[in-house]
Amino acid sequence: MLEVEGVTKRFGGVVALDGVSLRAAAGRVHALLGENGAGKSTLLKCLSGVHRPDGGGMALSGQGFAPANPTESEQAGLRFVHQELNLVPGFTAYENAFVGRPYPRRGGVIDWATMRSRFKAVRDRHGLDLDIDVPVARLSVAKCQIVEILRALMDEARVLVLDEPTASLSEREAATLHGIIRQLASHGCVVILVSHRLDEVFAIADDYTVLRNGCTVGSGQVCDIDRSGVVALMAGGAFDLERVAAPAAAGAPLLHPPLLHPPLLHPPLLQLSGFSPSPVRDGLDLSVHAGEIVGLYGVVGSGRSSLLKSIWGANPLARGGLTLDRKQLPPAGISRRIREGVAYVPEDRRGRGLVMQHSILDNVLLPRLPLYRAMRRLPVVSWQLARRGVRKLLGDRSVKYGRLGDRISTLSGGNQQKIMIGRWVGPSCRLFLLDEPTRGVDVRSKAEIHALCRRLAGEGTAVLFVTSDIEELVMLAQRILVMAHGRITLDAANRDLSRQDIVHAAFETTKELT
Amino acid sequence: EDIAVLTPYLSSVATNEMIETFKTESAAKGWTVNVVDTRGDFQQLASRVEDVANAGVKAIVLVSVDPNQIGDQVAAAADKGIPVIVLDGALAKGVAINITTDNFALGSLLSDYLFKAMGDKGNIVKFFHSAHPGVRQRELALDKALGEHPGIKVIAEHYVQVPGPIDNARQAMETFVRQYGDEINGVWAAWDEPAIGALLAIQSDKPDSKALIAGIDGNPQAIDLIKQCSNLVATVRQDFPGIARTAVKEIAAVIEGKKPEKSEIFVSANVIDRASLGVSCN
Amino acid sequence: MTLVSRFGTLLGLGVIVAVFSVLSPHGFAQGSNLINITQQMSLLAIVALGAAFVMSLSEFDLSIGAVVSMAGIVSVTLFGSGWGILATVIITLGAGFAVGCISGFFVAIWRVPSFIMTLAMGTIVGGMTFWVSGGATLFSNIPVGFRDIGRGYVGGIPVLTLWAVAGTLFVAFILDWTELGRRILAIGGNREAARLAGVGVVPATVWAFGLCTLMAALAGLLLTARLGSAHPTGGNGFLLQAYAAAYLGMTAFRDGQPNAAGTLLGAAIIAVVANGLTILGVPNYLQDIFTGLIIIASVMVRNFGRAAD
Amino acid sequence: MTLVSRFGTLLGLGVIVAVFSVLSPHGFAQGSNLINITQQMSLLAIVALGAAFVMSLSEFDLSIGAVVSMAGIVSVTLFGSGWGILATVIITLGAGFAVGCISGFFVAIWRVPSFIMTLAMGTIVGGMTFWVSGGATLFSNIPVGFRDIGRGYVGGIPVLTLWAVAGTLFVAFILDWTELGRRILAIGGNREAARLAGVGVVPATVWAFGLCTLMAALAGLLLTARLGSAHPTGGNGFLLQAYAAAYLGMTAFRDGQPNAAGTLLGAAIIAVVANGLTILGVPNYLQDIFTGLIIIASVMVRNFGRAAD
Ligand SMILES: Nc1ncnc2c1ncn2[C@@H]1O[C@H](COP(=O)(O)OP(=O)(O)OP(=O)(O)O)[C@@H](O)[C@H]1O
Ligand SMILES: Nc1ncnc2c1ncn2[C@@H]1O[C@H](COP(=O)(O)OP(=O)(O)OP(=O)(O)O)[C@@H](O)[C@H]1O
Ligand SMILES: [Mg+2]
Ligand SMILES: [Mg+2]
Repeated sequence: MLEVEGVTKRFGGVVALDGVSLRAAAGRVHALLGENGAGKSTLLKCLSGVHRPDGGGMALSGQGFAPANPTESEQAGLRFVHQELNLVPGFTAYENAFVGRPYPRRGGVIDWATMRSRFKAVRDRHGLDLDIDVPVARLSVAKCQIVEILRALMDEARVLVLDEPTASLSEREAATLHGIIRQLASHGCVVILVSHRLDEVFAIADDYTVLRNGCTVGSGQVCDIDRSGVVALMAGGAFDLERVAAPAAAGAPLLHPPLLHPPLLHPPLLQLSGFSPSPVRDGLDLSVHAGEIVGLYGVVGSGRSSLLKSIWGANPLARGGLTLDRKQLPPAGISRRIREGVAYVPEDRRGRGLVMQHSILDNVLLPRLPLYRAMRRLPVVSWQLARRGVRKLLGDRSVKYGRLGDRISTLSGGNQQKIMIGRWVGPSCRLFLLDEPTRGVDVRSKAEIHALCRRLAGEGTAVLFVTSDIEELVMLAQRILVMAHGRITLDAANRDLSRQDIVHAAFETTKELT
Repeated sequence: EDIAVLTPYLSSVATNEMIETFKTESAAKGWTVNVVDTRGDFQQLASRVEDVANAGVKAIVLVSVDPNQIGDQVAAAADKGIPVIVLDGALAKGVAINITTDNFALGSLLSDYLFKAMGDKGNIVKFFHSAHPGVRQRELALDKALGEHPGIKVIAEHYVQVPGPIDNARQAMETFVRQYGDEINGVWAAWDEPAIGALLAIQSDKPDSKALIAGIDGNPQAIDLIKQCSNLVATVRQDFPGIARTAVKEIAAVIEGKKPEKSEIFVSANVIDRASLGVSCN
Repeated sequence: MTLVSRFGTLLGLGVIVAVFSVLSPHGFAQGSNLINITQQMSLLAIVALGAAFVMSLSEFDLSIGAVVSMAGIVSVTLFGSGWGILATVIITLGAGFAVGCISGFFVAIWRVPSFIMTLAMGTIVGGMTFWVSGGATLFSNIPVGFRDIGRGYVGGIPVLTLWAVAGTLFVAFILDWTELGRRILAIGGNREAARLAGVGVVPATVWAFGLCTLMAALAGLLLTARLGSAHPTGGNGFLLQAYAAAYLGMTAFRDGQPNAAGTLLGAAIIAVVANGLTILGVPNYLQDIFTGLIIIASVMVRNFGRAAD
Repeated sequence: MTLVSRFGTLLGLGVIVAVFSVLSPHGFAQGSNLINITQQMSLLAIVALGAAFVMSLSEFDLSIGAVVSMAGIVSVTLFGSGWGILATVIITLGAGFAVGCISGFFVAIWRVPSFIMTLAMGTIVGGMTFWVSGGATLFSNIPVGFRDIGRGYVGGIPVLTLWAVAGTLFVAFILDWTELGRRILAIGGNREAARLAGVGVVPATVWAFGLCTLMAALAGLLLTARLGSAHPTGGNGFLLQAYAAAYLGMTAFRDGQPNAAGTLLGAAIIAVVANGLTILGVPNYLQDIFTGLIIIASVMVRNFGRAAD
């Protein structure tokens, strides 16, 4: 039994938590819900001893609990999967699992073999797929997420806290994780789960607590509430998801695709022929038309992120033909693509997306510096212009922030994500490459981002997005591509497909190969 | 014949002058000279002495070092039958000859000249650098001379930073000039580079100063400045070319198998001032 | 309290000046001495300002000391071969710029760690300087017109001080107002994120290193003008001091980012301490000890302010 | 191709040795010379191995040169006051360890940047060394028993070489086989992640700095034993070279992580180049230029292998 009573936490002038209360019972899965910036991660960091609450109290099994540092909460039996990845890049998965814990020893020195076998056993027991012998720097974001999860499962936990663990996992891994969570709960573990995937919450959670602006605004049993009820609690008042999501193109159906298919008569905007992220792999063919929203689906490690990054020209090893609007582009070279009106949002916002110790302003400006010149031809920044432009841009994306000069690391995860996308939106954009665009984004903002995509498409921009969330895929994409093992195994219009088709295409080749 | 010349202070003007002369003179004899500079690093110097001894050179010349600082390596080279000649250094086990000017004598010469020029009374500023064993001897000579001349007082002193001694001394002198102004009657510099720095400070910040500056080494720039009738009035010139020439002569003898007559040869030093340069200033 | 954390290092300088003024009201606290300090700190400031460029990249350039020395030797050698002042200055600055560009190129393209790349570059440059100069101090043929760029006063302010101010404005302008500067800082903050956001990492890196050694070459020219001579290792002492100044500057003002004003402040702290301790006549070993303690203390002042937030 | 990228730096050393052997079959390639190189590189290797600790933390310690000098002066001074060999060694090593602990403490607790903290510490230590020694080189009173720890041979192998091997094994052991070592590497790899995972950042940092200067003090003792004298600035030359060796080592073997074997290799490259060029009688300025070029080339060998992957 974990109890939180009236906890408050301030950062300078910002009130992150303002009297939060929560009761999570052993043997049950407790969902912690709230919009981006509601204070969920902050509350969890109070539990883990990273932050010390300014007021209020916490109790574990009836005893007062006030961890001064992560070690204390670990010793009390709490295990955490934080929202952002926290791994040592040069260490292997199994060693990362032991960082901060007592290493197994033999004869006083580290027993590497036992370390590895203990981790491998946990991995195999939970049926997760992971190469444990390479440095985690070489793993994809999703695999790193799995490392984080396995680390929390290394030994019996009294309380398991997961902050958006499935944000970058695809169906299969997520399902595996759900199984693990249920099983742990049935053994009497307290599980606290933060998630913006409401279907997930309704599938596995027993209880819920909703935060808004740092306050608890509702709690109870999941079976007593429905989706719109939760959304209303989070947003504070009745909230019409469908209205926010309304596409710019009038008369288009809501929430469900397909939007009217754009004219395919024109030659495609983006065309890949024999294009491959690496010289040793087979090339693949793919085309995206102006005004089209194409979703790229696949299981973890299927090669979607590599493909997107290579299209962006960020992969010096990429080979093959790539034409943009009939113009042949070299396989690598980012600045050329920017000039041609391509934009890209990577999936790992902390590692590859943002400069965390720089200000919000700097981060928004970075890819778009020439837009804010004091004089057209001089590469000199006009800060006045920049501030005005950025304020408007953040306002349009409903980003919650204090001052433009604040470090971007002080924003909540979801707000950072909105900035990553929003900073590319501009007049000259013709092709949007989005890798997991709604990772860690709340329901409302997700709808806003989807609406943005539709609006852009309506204006003739092509959108190619990668997602691991099949809901999002069928909701947003007009055309669906499925990748498995670096190959495209399905390419069809959304309306012609069933979910089984998609899942089947994502797994089929895998079965053949293994 | 291969001759190895090793020094930790090649960029010092005096050392450089000795080595240049040595190279020219050796070339005349048809020797191949290999110069090694270890930039103040004695562990390196020890290693390089081992190297050249292993390479089997005909003679090892150490310049501006106290061979005691690398005693074992010098002894080992001598045991291999390679003569070790020291220029501007000291004697040690294994050293065949040390050719030098007595640093203490240099210090005394400088002190006496400066004090006399000042009329045996007044205040001086002292620039020194005790880390260098030779330069430290000069400092000790100054202390002795001060004991004999109670009219002279050190009102300020500065430990000169190396590398960059000129600018460092200049900055310190700028400070002293502001602080003491006309109270400064003389500047005692343990070698010429700080003396030049001190002069630059006086020229820019107190051109009317009567302070007399003197140093040691006979640095060409210093001599030039003496000629220009500046406050820099004298430098004690060690006969570096003379030391180098003597060394070449002695090495030639040693190579021929002769035993050196003396293990220590002192080459004299003289004061260079306006008079000796034949300039008159009014 | 934010004030202390924001301006802590400036406060630190204030305290140091106050203490020296009390201890030596007639030596240290005189106007002429304070003006002179601005001159004494200027060359260090210029080298440190250059270092701020590569520190903005989160890299190092250890060749700057060698480049200072090189610039002096190259310029005097050129004067000796009959080149005019303007041509000499341009060639020397160009050579300095080229050294950094080469380092930057290797660092950017082949990911050679900058520490070792520039250490090696510094060794190479040092060797070439020695070759050109023959190891001797060069002092002849320096035109008076050239010497005047590094000495004397304009309107009561030392020329060198004006150079340092100009350098500070230049670096502040590049880092804060130009796209190049913002890109350099972004690369320093997160290279991969900057690259994926379309920042041309190679040109920005080459520029940053080039500007760094360009500033070092400028300092070398001014040093030669000031001293009227060039010594083949005369600038090597600037290396560590310049980084000390730049680091002091990083902890000042900008929350851990290298910046021009802070770097000038850092150079000022170092110069004031050296000047004050010399005036007080503290023995040289105690000067070292005090200098170390004062530098640590100046950094700490800011931290105390911050901890209290 | 992975072989080239994995053992590129080792290959680099191999090429260098081969080239020198061809150019100087009777001078360089002799067994006695090669054995002697292992002795010449050993002190540098020990200092660099110490530096590997702080580099594992992704920090710097710039006081190591000063600590090497200090250890020499302290030990000879203690001998002069009649202390025995064992007591002297223990006190000196303890003093060295303490210097690093102080730096580490400030770096860990107050987040003073290690670059400036240790630069200041180095200045302070240098001042104290000067104070104790009066600036003079100390020769007298060094017991023969002490000198033997730094010279002579055991079973045909120079004692210093054995020290370097022991040092390498020690550092390899700490970094790869103890929790302390793994914690240090974890902090260096991702400080925030390590902190969140419950790694005690402060003790690990203090230890890493302490071990770093402990190794430097050991090198100082061995240097004094080898030379039979202690010079107040005699160890300062190790600073940059040690980092060059450690960086070369980082690019070798472990994919960018500092490691013991690579550091030894780095020291070997530096020592071989110095020895070979001296034996070939290359003029000193060309030695500098070649040294720089060879170091860059050794780093590049690995990169070529990697690009081809
Ligand atoms: N270190 C910090 N300094 C200043 N403000 C902070 C800091 N950490 C969090 N905040 C602020 O506290 C609030 C709550 O943030 P938190 O990260 O807890 O949100 P969240 O509920 O986890 O959101 P998300 O769903 O986007 O992850 C936000 O307004 C955020 O800007
Ligand atoms: N075409 C490919 N075939 C096989 N493996 C690939 C291919 N492309 C990339 N990989 C490897 O698969 C791993 C994951 O790749 P990538 O990140 O592109 O996949 P993803 O589908 O986006 O997965 P995730 O959801 O984990 O990000 C990487 O280690 C990468 O090296
Ligand atoms: Mg969060
Ligand atoms: Mg991916």
